[in-house]
Amino acid sequence: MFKLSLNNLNDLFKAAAEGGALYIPADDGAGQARFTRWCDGMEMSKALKTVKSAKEFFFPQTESLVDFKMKGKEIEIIDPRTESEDFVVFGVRACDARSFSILDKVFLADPVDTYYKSRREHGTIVTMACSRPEETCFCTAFGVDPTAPEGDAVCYMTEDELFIEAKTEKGTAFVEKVKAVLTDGDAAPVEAQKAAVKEILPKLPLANLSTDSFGGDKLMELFDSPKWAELSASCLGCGTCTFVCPTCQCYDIRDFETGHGVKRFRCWDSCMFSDFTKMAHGNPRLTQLERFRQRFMHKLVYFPANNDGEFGCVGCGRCLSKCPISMNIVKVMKTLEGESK
Amino acid sequence: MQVNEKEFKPTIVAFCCNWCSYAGADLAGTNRLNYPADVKIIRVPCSCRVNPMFILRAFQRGADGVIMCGCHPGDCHYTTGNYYARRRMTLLFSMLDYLGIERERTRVEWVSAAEGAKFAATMNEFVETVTKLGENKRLEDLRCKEK
Amino acid sequence: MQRIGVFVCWCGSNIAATVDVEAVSEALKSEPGVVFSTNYQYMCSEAGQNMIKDAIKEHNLTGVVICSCSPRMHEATFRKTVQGAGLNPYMVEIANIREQCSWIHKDKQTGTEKAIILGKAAIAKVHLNAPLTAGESPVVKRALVIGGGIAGIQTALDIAEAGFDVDIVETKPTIGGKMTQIDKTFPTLDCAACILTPKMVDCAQNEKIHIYSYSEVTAVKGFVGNFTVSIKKKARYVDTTKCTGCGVCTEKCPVKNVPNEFNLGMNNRRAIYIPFAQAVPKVATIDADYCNMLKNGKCGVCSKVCTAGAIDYKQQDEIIEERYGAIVAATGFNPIKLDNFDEFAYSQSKDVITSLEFERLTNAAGPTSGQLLRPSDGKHPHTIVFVQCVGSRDTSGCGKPYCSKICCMYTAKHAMLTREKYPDTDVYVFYIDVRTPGKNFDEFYRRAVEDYNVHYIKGMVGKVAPRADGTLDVQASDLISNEQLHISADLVVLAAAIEPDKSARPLATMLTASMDTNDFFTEAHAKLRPVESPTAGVFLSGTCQGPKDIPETVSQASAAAAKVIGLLCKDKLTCNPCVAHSDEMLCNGCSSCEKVCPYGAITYSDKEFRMPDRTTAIRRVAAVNEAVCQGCGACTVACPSGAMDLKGFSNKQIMAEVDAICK
Amino acid sequence: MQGKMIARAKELLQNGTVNRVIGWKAGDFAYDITPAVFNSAEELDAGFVYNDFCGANFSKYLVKESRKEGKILVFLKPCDTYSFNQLTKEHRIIRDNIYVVGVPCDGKTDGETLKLKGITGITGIKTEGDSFVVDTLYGEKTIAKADALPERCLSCKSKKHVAYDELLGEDGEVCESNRFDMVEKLEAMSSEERFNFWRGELSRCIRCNACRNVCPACTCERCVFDNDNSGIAQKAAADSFEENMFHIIRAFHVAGRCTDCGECSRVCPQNIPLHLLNRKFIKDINEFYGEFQAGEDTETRAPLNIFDTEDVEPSVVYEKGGN
Repeated sequence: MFKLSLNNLNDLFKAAAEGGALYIPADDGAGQARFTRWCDGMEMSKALKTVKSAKEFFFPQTESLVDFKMKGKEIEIIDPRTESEDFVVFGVRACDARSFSILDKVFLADPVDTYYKSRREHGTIVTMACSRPEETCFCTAFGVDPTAPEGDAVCYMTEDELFIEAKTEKGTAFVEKVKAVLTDGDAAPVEAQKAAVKEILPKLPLANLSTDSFGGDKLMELFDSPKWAELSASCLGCGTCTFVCPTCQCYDIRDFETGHGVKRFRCWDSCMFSDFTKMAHGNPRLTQLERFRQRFMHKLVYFPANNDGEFGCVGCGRCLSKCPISMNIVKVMKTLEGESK
Repeated sequence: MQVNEKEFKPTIVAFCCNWCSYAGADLAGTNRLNYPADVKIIRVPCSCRVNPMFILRAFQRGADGVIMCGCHPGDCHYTTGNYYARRRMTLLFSMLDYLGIERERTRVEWVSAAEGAKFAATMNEFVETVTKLGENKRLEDLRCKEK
Repeated sequence: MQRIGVFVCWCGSNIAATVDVEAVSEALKSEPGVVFSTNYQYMCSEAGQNMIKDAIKEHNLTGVVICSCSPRMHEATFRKTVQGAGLNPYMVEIANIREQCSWIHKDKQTGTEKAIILGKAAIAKVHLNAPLTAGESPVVKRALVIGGGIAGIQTALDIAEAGFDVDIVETKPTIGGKMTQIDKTFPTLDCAACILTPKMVDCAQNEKIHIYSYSEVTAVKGFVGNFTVSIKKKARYVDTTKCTGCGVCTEKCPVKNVPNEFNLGMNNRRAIYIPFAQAVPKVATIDADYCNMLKNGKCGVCSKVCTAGAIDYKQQDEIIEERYGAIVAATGFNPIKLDNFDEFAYSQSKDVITSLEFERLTNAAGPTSGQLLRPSDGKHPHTIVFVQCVGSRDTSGCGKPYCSKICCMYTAKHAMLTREKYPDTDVYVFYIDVRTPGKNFDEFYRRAVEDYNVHYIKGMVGKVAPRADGTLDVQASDLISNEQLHISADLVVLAAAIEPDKSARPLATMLTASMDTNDFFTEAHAKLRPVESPTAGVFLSGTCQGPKDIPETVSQASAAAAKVIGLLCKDKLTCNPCVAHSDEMLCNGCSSCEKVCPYGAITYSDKEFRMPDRTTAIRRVAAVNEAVCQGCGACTVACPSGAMDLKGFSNKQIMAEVDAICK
Repeated sequence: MQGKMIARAKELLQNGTVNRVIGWKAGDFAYDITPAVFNSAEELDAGFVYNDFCGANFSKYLVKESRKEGKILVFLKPCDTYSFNQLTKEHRIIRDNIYVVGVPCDGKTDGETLKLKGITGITGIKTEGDSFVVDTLYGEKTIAKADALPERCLSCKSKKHVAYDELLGEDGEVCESNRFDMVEKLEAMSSEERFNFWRGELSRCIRCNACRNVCPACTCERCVFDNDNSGIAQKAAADSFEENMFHIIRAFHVAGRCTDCGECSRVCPQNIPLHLLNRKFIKDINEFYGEFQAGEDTETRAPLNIFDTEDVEPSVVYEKGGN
């Protein structure tokens, strides 16, 4: 375990940004935080969470897949990928850190998504343990420990000091790289902080949220529940929940005609959208009820069914804060609780 | 025109209504009145056919200036079309200005079938204005600019 | 994917001198979809057209791009050409490389580059062209004329003359209109009744003409060639088929104090009346507001004296529906009310009258049997002041901004006739300008000044003040001598501005014909289509379109009739296929398109739909009547969902052109 | 007010005037209130709330709800009634199937606004006079209501109900509002400053479509941006141009129809002040074509569906002051 004074945070960032990109949560000018490429002097946001999760580093909202260039009637096919630079994402919370393992299960399973894989290989994740959880947090329900996040290296922030500990090879390399600004640290303050946060966790309003009623084996009972109707009744069909979600991984592949050719790109899509997975006849899920159900069934039933019981939610609470009509996975879980028993 | 080869040549789209302005442009041709080749005309039945999305589309695809020409107010072939067009374009152009897009990149001009000279003069002036502004950067789509 | 042929025209040297036609046809050959590309000296020549036809057959072309002169010049020609080769005529697009390229650029490289881009835009568009078929709609061979004044009469007579049925709807009990109230007509001074009455009789006797007098149009549905019109026949309590017009009832009726509108209230008539001797139809009408029998059931004199048994107190308003191929608006005018012109003391003194009242005072059938007498005391006036432009050319908001056009001439007529009949009178005319363009008009006015010594004074009357001795103190300024004048007048005649009849505005709404800010009907084109309204099948006759004198009204009436005849001669109308089209699945039913349509071509209805979620829903959706739509495209932009699009100029076609140009 | 509303809703259900009620349903926290349809007195008792967090505008839900069997009771705040009228005017809702009860409003806040004021970890909220007393995981915080209100309520345009079948409580008046202040401030900037301002704002857009999907003026059967056949369909803002395009076209499509209810800015997860686009159109319309408030009634023609022959020329944009 190493440490540095928070006064010297800029030095740490400077060292970390050497020869690559460093992203930290910074204020976005509208009172919220987003991961921003660090430049000298940029301060880290005090916000618990960024609006968008850290998934975009590996699964960006839009990504060029292939270019077709046309000259008259000739077509040339071009792979737009260039050699990626190494990058570090700093300050990822435990919930987002867990989301990467969920995304890995999708994108790194056979057939491997080479675009995603390449980004994963080039990225180092430095996580940050939580010290001030909020009312919308329920990561513990999905087995995430906010005081001990996963990641290549883990940071803990106390009043005036930052502690850092490498967890993987990449993490060790990161710590090596910034070692010049660090001093040896003692685990005691970290443990004290962990204990303090653990005191708070049971007091969170959603601390008792249970996943017992959900899982891969609960398919038909949940699917057929009459309660989906009232749950989905006021859903606007927007993609806010999907786009702020660290685990949603659906995308659409589209062609954009540039006038000189075609750029084929993929972009985030949302199962809440009426034009999602459109086929010749339209969206196979005809009503908002079906689309709404899909999103939650995927996270709570289908995903665990295909991934050894792992749920497709990490309890970050972004959808709770951001849903325009305040409908969210917690309300769904509470309403459906017991439906499968 | 003393245009040097390397000088910036803008792309200008002119939407012209079939009955007045397009005929005015034809008259400019008949009278051999010069205006820069940067101007390309798209024929529409009436100025009220011009949808704001056509104008944005032009900027997206690389236009540096867009001008809409119609019959003079009161002379519309369809009686009222240009009145609606006038409101739409006033509001749209005001909005583009508000978003920080240079206001000189957009223009509306009423050109009658008899005003070949006005058509040519307008185009000369507009091309000059847009040339001074340079390339459209604020409302561009980089994907369309990659050659 | 279309198979497109490109044909580049040299137009002799007109194009070829500044555009390398060979390079253009070569460059366009490699555009996607182009399977054939060539150039030729004159594409519009027979040889050129044959070249196109042959290529269509040989290469199975589905679309054709011609790089040539303006489409305004030869689009129709080339449409016919491709049609001759079995292609839909709307699969042709023209790239204008002459007027908009070769003629305005001197440098060959510049011209060639631009011509290629214009060609690419046309190719991009033709890729998205779809075959269009012009629809046809049948024509009902009957015309409706709304308004039975001289304009309506002349239009009806001309249409009937051509052999078509025509109906006249007139709100008054008789046709004839304002002209019946006029005494003599300028500049020839022939008697209005003498020239009008025969035409009224012709109308009544012509078997092709049907007159709905004392009737109003209450609803208009349909479109050019096929209007359905509801006409309300107001109850006149007299069976017109029985009434002989003998007039006994109008003499025996005990209610004698009804202001006679024919004489502008300057004398009275009975509660049952025939407006004037030459009325057509010459039948009596009971004025329900005054008739004792209708008001309280006590009287019945007319019924007793009517030997024909024509009186029917139980008669009701009746609404009939009739179908027409064409409608002519001939709703005419009225002098404006003078409420806003207190300074002329019109409401305070009986001796301040309007010009139309003056007409009645000098008319042999008028309240004074043609004697010019002061309304207040019945004495002969010795000093008469005419005031022109009362409410005309008035930008203050009290009157009308336009020139009423006829006042200068009729005032000259009144002044001249007064001086001729009563040489002992002094006649003054106050004017802003005297406007006498027209055949023999200025000569007429000069006669009034020079031969009849009418005192024309350039200036405005500021005030007319009634004096205790019964004379009127006319205070005015003479702008030429720059003097303030006081004239002691016995009679003041106001040339009140004219305005469209009040019935025109609601009628315009029913017809979806547009009006200007003064409530005059607007014409389809101010110069080139002056007797057509922008709404197809609706025509304009007389002063409902703008102030006019009688000769002008009659010429316009005949012109409108000619247009109607031209329409009714056709069995079917071919519609412009480049019209708006609504995608019902996208339509929100919001009515935006309907509001901006200048032709009333869009209607809404509730229809049952199978929705994407497999439910059935009733939705309000727009439909375009292709026979009425003229293809302006206003609706396409008003529609936020993109449900409205224009055939031949679709959103995607125009955007494809934009894309090609901006590449 | 909440009690009165529940009582009245029960009466109207009981006497058969309506067969269901659209209202606000309590959530897990004080602020996460969800629009919901209540079918019975029991359901009302169980979850119906009306408090300072009931910001959602229900008028758009009526597009679907008014097409269902029976009559629905809807509670509308003053600004919601403008949207309601606008939808009635555009035939998007079936007025006869709706029973409108107007309810007063002193401004509505939401959890996100409180968080922006630095209050996090909210576990409960009490109203005490003009203040909120917020219980948080990290202690009690007090904030004046006026400070906790979002911009749309601070510049409230009207407390008057322009459509209702009955009113609960007193009706208010159209307010003197300073809602165009920010638009004016932007107008006074240089073109480049404005460009930078908007680029900064719109670059945060994630194209979640929340603004569009919540907007009572955006009720298209299918939006042009979702319609692959429209030629301008987009899914994600793949280029900064598409961010601009989406918001310009959306604002243009609602120009003259937007009632300035402010829902777009309320729901934007990225806090983009989208209402400033709509307000620009409103302000321009007022200045160019005379004062116009969309939704004030159900008859007046929308400013873009009408014209005056003496309208200003588009060159007014170049002639006006500022840069």
